[in-house]
Amino acid sequence: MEFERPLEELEQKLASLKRVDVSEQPELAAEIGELEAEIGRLHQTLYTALTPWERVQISRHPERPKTDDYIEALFTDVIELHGDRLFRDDEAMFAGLATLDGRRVAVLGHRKGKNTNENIRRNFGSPHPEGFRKAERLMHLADRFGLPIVSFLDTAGAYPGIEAEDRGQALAIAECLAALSQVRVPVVVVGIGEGGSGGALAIGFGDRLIMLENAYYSVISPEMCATILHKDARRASETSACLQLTAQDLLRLGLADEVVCEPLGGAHRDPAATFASVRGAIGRTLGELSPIAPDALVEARYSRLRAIGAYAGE
Amino acid sequence: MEFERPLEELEQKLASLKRVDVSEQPELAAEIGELEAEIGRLHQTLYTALTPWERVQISRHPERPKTDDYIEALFTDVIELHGDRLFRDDEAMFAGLATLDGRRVAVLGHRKGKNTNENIRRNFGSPHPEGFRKAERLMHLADRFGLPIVSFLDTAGAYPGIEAEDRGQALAIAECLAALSQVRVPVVVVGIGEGGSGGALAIGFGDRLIMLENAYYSVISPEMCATILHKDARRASETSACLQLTAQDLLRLGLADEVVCEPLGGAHRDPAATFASVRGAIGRTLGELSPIAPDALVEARYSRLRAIGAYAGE
Amino acid sequence: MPISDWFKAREQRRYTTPTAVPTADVPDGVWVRCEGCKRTLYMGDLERSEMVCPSCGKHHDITAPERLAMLLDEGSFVEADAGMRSTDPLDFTSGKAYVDQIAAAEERTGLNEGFISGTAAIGGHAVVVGAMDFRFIGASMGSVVGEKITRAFERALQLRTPLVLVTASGGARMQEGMLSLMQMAKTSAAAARLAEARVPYIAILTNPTMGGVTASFATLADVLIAEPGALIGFAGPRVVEQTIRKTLPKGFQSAEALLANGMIDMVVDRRELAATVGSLLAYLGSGDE
Amino acid sequence: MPISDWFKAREQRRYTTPTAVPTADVPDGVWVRCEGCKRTLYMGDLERSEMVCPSCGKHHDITAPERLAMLLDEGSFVEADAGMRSTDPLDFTSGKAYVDQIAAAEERTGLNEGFISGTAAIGGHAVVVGAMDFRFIGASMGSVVGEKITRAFERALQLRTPLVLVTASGGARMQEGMLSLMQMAKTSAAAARLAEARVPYIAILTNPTMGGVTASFATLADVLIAEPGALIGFAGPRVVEQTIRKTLPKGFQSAEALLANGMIDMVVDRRELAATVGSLLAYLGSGDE
Ligand SMILES: [Zn+2]
Ligand SMILES: [Zn+2]
Repeated sequence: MEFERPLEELEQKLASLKRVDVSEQPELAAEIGELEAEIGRLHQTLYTALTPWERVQISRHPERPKTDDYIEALFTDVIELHGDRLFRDDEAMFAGLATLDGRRVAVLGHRKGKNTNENIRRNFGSPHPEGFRKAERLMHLADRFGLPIVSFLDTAGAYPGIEAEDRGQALAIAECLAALSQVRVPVVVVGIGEGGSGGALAIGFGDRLIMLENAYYSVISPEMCATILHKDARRASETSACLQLTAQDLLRLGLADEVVCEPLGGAHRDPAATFASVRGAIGRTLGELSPIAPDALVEARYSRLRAIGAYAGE
Repeated sequence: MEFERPLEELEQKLASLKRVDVSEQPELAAEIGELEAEIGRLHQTLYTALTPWERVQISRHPERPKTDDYIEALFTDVIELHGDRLFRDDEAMFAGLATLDGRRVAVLGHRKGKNTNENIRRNFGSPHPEGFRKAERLMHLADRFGLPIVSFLDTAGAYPGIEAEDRGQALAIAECLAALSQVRVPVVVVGIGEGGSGGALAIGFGDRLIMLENAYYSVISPEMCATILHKDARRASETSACLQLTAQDLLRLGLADEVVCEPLGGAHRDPAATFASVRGAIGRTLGELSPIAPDALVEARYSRLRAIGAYAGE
Repeated sequence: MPISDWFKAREQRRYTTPTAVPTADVPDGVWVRCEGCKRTLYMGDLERSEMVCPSCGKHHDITAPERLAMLLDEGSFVEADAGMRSTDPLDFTSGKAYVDQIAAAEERTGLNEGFISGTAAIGGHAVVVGAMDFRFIGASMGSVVGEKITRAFERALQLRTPLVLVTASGGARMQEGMLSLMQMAKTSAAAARLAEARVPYIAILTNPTMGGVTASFATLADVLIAEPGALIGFAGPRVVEQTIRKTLPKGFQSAEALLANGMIDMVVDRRELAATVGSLLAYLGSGDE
Repeated sequence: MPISDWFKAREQRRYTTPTAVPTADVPDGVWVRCEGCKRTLYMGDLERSEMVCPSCGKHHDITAPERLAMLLDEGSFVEADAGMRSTDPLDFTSGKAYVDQIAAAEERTGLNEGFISGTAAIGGHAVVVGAMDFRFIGASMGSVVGEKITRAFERALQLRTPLVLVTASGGARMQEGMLSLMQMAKTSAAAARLAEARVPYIAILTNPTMGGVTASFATLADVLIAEPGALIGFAGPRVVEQTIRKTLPKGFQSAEALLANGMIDMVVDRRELAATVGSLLAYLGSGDE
């Protein structure tokens, strides 16, 4: 990532120094020590005062843990359920059943790939209408059988293609929103990476929203916003700040309930630690929600949505 | 139609005689009178003892009134509703709202065309999955708003094509069957022409089944049955009889509730008379069903289905 | 607002095609040019045919007040939530400051926001009704539009009276960030409650209805009507074009394409709209009688 | 029935691909040839791997009794409706007389009809269960099969116990005419009632499941599982080919194609089927606990 470049330079220097046999050049030991301290300080500086745009970049880091990684790390007895029963199985959307520390849940999640092949099959995590219709099917299944829903957000957005439009991208998202608002089971949403607009929202609201420290969630991508406002996508840094799209912004706006801290430098620097934190957050949240009666749950979810918005006049 | 050939010959002879000026050849008047009497007798003979296969042929007559004709003749304030909201609007299936003598209903119907162009657009009345999904959507709409369903059957069957299979022809039909069994409004089915297998059944059962005299309804087309049993589609006349697919058969088997008489020679010989009879039959049936409470209606529909079948042993 | 001002205001639109401009050789606002057939029309004729070109049938965009006047029984409209106005919750300053945009839109349209709603009658049927006004920052859905739409759903539910909404919008209002995105969920949840209660909801999608509006309450109606030629979709055509790097097919995202794709129930000429909606209300309202 | 007889009985099938025949140079029934990889296998090995070729994974068709033995907890099965037998309501005599077909099928299979059902347990979970037997006139659905399936749905509803059905069928049984067609509606109505009551229903679609069975109760399940390579569809491949006058694409109507087309939840190896169903029952049954 761009803002990490000074750090990378120091790290490369350190690496080259370490290749030298220190027993032959003892004066290097001190230099190495100094360099390590400097790297530590820079690390701290860089990652404790991240700008919104830097966080967006971290959220998109290719090595950042993805929905698949969370599913593998957090759950047991995973059964993937495929298809919308209408047109196609969309690999950009995960839907399935899984168990978290003995709790049986339904899992949804945008699915980016780990490599180019996988990304092509998964359309880089941007679902078509059939992906949302699969998700909607799982929502109804979870509702029917009393399974809480855990949903992982990580998409640049719903795919803006000709076929996606022709097959009713808008309608598919709208149906998800309606379904999600009415399911009589707890819905826990976890923002793990990108939260791109309607494509994220389709599986992205519920009874609780947990955001990873460097995940974002936005009405529009910062680049698109910059293109519209300034005809210049490179002003995304500016629009990132204006859009108030970081986990911290969402917490302040009352839209997120919890921000899960990431290891210094981002989740990809220590996935195991990240998984442990997320597992704890989801478990605690499910624990809080599970005693609530279905009617009360749906009512509270509606009230929660109902309260969102800022306006003057009655 | 093949079995009408002797009749056609006489009618052609009569027509040629009539072209002669009778005042010049007075002896012809008697001949014409005789010929007309013979035609009348043959008419009576041909159409009062129709074989099942002959009725199948009449049901497929290109000039036989079609769903569109019934809708135009019987209803006022017709509003067609398009689309499955998923993939495509299938013109082989009509769905809409209409009023029959002041009674507001939802209307479904297989839709054959009047000419080649129309038939191509309507796929000769054989729906794809999207046609059945449109029908299912209308069933739910009718259910939501308390509108009785009137359904016109006239299809050789659901379309057996690659795309139809790929998009879930079987699943689309099954969903219709489930929906139709549960709608809390009266369902009146009218067999007006062909009743081809699952594609007919998808909109083809309910609280009452009215069959036109020369309409058929069958588990399999007589030709396909002959092909399977004898590797010879030309033995369809034999299998037509075995399959017990005529309106009269269905009445005897307890599957149809009423057979509406057609004008001698078939509905196409006097469409207006046919429309009047069908209008009366539907009106009476809706009148019978409308006082029944929704729960009782659904229960009776289930009992009706439940009683179908013949078996030995408990 | 005089109709001539409205033509000026059209320049603010993001998604619409231009429709009519005053010609050079006649007095401003009296003669206009139809963007469908390029003919010069007398404005009075155009207005009498509800801004549909009598010659080519082109449906010119209209304002929310004009829409309500055309659709509703005369004198039946009682506005609700009229006083609600947008604030600037994010202090959004990238580009033209959001507060200034709101002020300019208010000034230009004489409206408080991009959605007007209330109670009324159509063909003698009582309705809860609302219409979006594209002139007001593209009738994009921020907190106020979302709240007013949600209240319209709740009012229809409370009164058990059918809801008729006329949409025209660029989508969610980016200047209110995530507060805007969440209006999609909020309005959809309200729509789901109305559907659960089996109260009829008819949506009329007009040019253009895009993004977060199409992908939420607008398409959750029992019957979906569109006006001829209206652009309706999720992603804007330019975004799609840039994504796929191909020219878009003719008629892409048009009302007619959506009809063929099975997404809407019908395309209805504006001049027949009130009659059609009235007829539909007779059907859908009959269960409650 | 010994497995060797079963191979003979396979000749009666309409929709299946032949799988294994005794080789000429070894004793009948001891060595068989896998139709997947053409290798000669020891019958004992094939049976131990649940009739899945240990070499290529080809799933050979099995009988309903074999299916139940593989799927159910040992000794848990109690048969229901065992005495029901088909009559000949239409006096169907075109081709081989229907009464003779029934008699021959009974003789050949030792079964009373093409569907066996009852109550049992899978992985410790109580279930209502049923399996179709393709050897019995293609397990086509006539009055008896339809009635027994309907009763299975009703039993599951009454006991509020999950239903697991294994399908394999050529479709509706034409020899019973419209009485057969109406079994599609009858079984679907029963399935809809079970769904309404939120009692889980899992369907396992095996080779082949076609026509009126696929287009009714079989695909109305909460979870749809198919066995690898199973042919599943509405119209038979030959009918489709004759209609479109083109060669069918490779894999058309295969379980794998249906998975890609979004029509089924998963394709599961027979050797993992009992475990998967058990696991699903744990998920879907948890709401009632
Ligand atoms: Zn014009
Ligand atoms: Zn093999």
